[in-house]
Amino acid sequence: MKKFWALFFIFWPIVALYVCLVAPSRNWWFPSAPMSSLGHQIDGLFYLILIIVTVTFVGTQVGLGYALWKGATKKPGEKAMFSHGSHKLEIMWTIVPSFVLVFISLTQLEVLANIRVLARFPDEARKTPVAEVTARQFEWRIRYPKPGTQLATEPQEGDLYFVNELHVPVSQPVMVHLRTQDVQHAFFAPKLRVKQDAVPGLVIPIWFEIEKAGEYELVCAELCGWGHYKMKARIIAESEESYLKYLSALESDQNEDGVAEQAESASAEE
Amino acid sequence: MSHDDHATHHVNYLAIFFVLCGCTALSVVFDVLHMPKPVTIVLVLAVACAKAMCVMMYFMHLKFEGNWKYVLLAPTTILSIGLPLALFPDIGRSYYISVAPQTGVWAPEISDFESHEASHAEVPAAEAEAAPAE
Amino acid sequence: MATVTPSLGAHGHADDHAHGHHEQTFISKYVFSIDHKVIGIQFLVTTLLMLMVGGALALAVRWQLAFPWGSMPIVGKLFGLFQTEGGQISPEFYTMLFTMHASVMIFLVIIPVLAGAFGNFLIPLQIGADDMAFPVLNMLSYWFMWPAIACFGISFVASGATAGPGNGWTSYPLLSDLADAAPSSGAAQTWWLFGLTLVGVSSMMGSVNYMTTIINMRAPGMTLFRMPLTIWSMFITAILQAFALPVLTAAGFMLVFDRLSSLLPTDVHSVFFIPAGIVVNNAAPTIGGGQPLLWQHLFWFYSHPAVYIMLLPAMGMVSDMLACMCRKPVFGYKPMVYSMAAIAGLGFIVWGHHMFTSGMNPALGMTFMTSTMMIALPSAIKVFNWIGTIWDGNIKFNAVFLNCAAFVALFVVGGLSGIFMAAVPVDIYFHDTYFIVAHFHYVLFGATLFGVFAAVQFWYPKMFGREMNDTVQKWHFALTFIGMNGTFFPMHLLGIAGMPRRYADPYLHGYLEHLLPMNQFMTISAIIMGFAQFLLLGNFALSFFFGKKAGRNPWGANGLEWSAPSPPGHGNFDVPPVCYRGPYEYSSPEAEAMGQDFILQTSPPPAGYKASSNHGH
Amino acid sequence: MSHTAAPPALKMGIPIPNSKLGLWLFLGTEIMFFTAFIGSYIVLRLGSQGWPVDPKDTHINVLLGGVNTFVLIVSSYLVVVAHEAMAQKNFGKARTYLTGTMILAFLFLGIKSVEYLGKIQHDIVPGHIAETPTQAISKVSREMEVVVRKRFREYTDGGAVVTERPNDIVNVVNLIAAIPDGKPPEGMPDYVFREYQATAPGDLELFRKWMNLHQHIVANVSLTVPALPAEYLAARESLKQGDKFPELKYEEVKDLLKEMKANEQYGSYVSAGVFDPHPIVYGNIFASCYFLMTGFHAIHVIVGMILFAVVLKQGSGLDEKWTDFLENSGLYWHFVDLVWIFLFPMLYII
Repeated sequence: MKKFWALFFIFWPIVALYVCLVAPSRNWWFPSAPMSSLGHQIDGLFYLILIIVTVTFVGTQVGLGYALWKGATKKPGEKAMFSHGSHKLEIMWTIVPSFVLVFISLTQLEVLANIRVLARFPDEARKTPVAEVTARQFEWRIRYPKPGTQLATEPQEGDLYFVNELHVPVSQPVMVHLRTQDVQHAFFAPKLRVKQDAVPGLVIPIWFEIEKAGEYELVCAELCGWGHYKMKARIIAESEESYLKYLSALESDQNEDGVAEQAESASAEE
Repeated sequence: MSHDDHATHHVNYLAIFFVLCGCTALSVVFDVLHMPKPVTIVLVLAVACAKAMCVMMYFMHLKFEGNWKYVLLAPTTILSIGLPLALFPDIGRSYYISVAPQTGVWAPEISDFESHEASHAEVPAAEAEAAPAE
Repeated sequence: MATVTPSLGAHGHADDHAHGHHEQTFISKYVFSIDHKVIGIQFLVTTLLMLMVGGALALAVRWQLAFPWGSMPIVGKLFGLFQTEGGQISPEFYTMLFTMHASVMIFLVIIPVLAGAFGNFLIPLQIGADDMAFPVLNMLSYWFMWPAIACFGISFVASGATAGPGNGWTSYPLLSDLADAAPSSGAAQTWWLFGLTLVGVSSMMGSVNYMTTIINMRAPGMTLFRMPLTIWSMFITAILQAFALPVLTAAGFMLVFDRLSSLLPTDVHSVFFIPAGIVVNNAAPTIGGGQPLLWQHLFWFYSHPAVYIMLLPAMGMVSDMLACMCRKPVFGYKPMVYSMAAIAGLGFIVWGHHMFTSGMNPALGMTFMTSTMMIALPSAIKVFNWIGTIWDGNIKFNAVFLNCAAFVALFVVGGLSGIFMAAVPVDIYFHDTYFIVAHFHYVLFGATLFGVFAAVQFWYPKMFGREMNDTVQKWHFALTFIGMNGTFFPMHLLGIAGMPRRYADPYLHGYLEHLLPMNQFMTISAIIMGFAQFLLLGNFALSFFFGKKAGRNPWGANGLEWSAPSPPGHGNFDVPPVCYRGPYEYSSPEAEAMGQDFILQTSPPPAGYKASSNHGH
Repeated sequence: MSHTAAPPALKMGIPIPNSKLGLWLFLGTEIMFFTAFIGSYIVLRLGSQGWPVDPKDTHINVLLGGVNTFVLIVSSYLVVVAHEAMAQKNFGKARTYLTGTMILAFLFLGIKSVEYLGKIQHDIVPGHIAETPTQAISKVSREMEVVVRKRFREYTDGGAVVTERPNDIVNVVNLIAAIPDGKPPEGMPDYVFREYQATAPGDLELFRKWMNLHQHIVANVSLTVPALPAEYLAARESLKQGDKFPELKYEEVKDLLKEMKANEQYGSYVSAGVFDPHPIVYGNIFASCYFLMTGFHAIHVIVGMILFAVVLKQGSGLDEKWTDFLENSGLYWHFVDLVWIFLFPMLYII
């Protein structure tokens, strides 16, 4: 029975590793390859940590399993080793992990700065934010500046509105302003590896560069009430021309509906 | 045990008391003097710290306690200074644009109001100040 | 022994207590008892019951994730809450389920079972005191749990039976601040906050008591570095609680005052977390000037150390039990103590890693990332030391040991997945996905609860004088271990696949649809795991009547508690204990001189034996 | 409160009684409790784009605060000498000093109440303070509504007409208009009816002015009007006179208010209840912090008073058994004093 339990503890890490190994082929992995430039950096760091962690996991589980096996096969009557520890070992397994951990955190700093530090945002994106995304229970409201103008913090006359669909030009860094009208939400685009909370009272700029034209999910990642799960929206990355075409279509659409109705909808929004 | 302590030290509580009163008066004087704001802040907080030290050392007998006082008070002191310091970069100064309707959306209204106040009242309009109508 | 007479021990004041000698009624002996052992057992039984409540809530969560919008068993039909919907629960109800699962498990199970139950039972016994420093305070700390449980109970129904508190256990404003924000943000949320405050009061009374007792009431000879690691961990936990909890209590009061107008018929309310101009549910825009992020900082300032409050005592107890079951001294006693202290110290400065996506200042983010990385170091040291303790030991493969070994094995997983979270860029992707859920369940369930399962069995003979059935405990262990890994390991993969937490129906989103079968597998594992707990409860209850009678020291352990009768009478020790050595002198030459592989801390050095050196290095 | 009688050589731990150690540890938790409040106050204040500092806005009285500081210091001093007297077994003297402490504690709370009362009278309470002119106008309207309702309720007390909802007010108005010199309505006492006849014109005028103001607000600044019940909105619709109201400025409201208060027919009603609520930017967060910190400090003062009351209750039975208790209560009291030493400059001066 002793050996059974020792094998039990040796067996489960093998199963765990096996599951992780087959996971990508079973589609139990990232929803897709990263579709943004920052996503590649994030995934790179993920795999770096994954390697370090896997080595540690295998090492500790093998150590534990071997210690158990040794205990299970100990001859009856044999004494346990009498030892209070070893300074050498303690120093070794303090210093080695601390170097590894410092190494990991140093590798993160650059990418973190690229994601969050405003001064590091690509200039062209920072100067011309494409849209303001306002989260509310339970939808995403998009406001584009009036074509040819700069996005202002507060709504301006001629701004274009849409709900749950954000169009951005592909293959160029874009910046959007994120805010919320009510409670806290989070802007999460899994395939782009982008996530940022929308905090009441703050306007938070985020930037990303989508590499391939297409549709990408946008979901909410911060509990915002009963309908948290259904804040479903799309980010549509398209070529510069079709993006501009979309905006002008939106503009004429909005103007066609008549002034009265537009004014009404604008006041209802407040 | 605590009874024995008193045999070994004699504190002139009355003197400490007068020091504390003097410090309180000093705080009020600093307020009345209308010095530059940061100077006032530093001065009154320094006075408060001095008073706190007096109370802790003599009234709370910390001066006569053993070394345990450091073990007990060091962590709380570090944490109570550290907490506001750690909150400062996020709450005390927002890294992002902070939108507050009082000063954002309603800014034109506020400035209208203030200019009106300035023209109507003799007192110069400090922030959002108004002379009572009664 | 000749030099130390019993009356010189630290126990002369036993008679000072008002409960010294007079007759005790049933009520004063078992209900409003001021005896730390009874209080500890009261805590233990209460928390085991709450464990089942929390588990039931978790199973309901799992049911919805495996069979979304299917007919919910029990709640749908039996209670008839959702009869008109055909047993299909509402999304509000789902938010209540995970909120209350977390609240019950954290505040009514894990924290009180470690500090309340084992802290109370073990501290005086292991340091050789006759009771806690403040027995009445101790009793109050237990009886403050019940108003807390009542408040949590009322919160289920305060806003209607289908809209319990549903703002997550973190209760971020403004969702938790403005009553209009959600059906669950009304009275339910207020009652929830009251419950939280009362749990806080209970814990704070406990922690002051524990610290005083450990500092001042140790038996003669029980120096700091002769204390069992359990005591060290309880001491450090008490420090964490004492200095972190008041901040949460303060923040809780601030949130209650923000919510005052939803509580009283008044429109007076503070605005600490409410910025101006917020429009919730078409209500009037708020007036204010506060900042919601402030709550997150204050909340995590407590709740991150709380994670260690929920882990450290288990670490200490597992160290004790591993040494005993391997008949070996703990490998690296002092490094274990220092690493616990380091975890506590660092634990105060890492709270920001819960907020990496919250819009915090990036400079602060970098600081918090580095400190969070460094907290992995003491955890790693502890793991290596545990493996060192098991190494070449004379292992007793009973359920206590198996649970402890599982603690080590699963804590490794929880610790390693934490490294992904400490790294800000990677955490940005994983934040609020199931990866986080996997991580903290490996730490809190995989580590802490397995430690608790071991500790229940290990100290059961001391509590009740009888042993628990080991075979049943082994079955319980195996089923729980398999069920636990089956439930929580796939969550890592769900997280990598980008499945956010707290979604009532993740399959609404195309990129998550294919994960349904995996969730169904997890739910089946969870059900196995849930029902396995009846083995524990049954064994716990039946062993009280039918368990094998245990002597003073059934495990052959060294601690002072094993020199007392089982169960110890009032005042704990029949002979006031004097401590001669460290707690882990298993298989030492000294013990061998006595012809055994253990030597009680209270045994004087055997005749003819000369101690060569002090072993505690 | 037990403390050990073991000889020092065998006593583990530190040489102070458990009760004192426990109390110091408890004070450690209290420090963290107030740290959370004071720390939040500091960062919220630094993070705000404005903060009311003018005593006219905040109704902060440095002198009262200073006096209170002085009162607490004297009481702290008295506690110390009371404890010293206890240590010298001079229990009568100790009781006298302690009584002094209690009186000063009451004095502190009294002064505090005066300060609170002043703030409450001027409606400097969190959640009530107008931060923009728009909010100030709505506030005038809300306060006037209260006055108007109160007037109309007085007339219908014990009568058949209940004016709980605004459309009931409308009913009352219609009633007044319909029977200028008729009989009292069913259930209305005669004397009430007579008084009501005498003051009806003034009330009607007041009502008209308020309704006018209210309609201005609804027409122009709908943003800040709280959600209204459907019947209220309907009642307002029926009273609407013109189709578009001119823009209303804060100074106009102020002038209107001044003029109304000067009116001898109904001015007394208005001046009794309606203030000039000038906007105070970030006034609400200021008031929140002020009341939270001073409020929790006051609760601590009360707890300290209870501790001293327990000692004083012993009367002449006070003996050396109480020395430790008094010392610990004293430590607590000094801590309460310490908190105030920091609150005073932070709230009153800076």
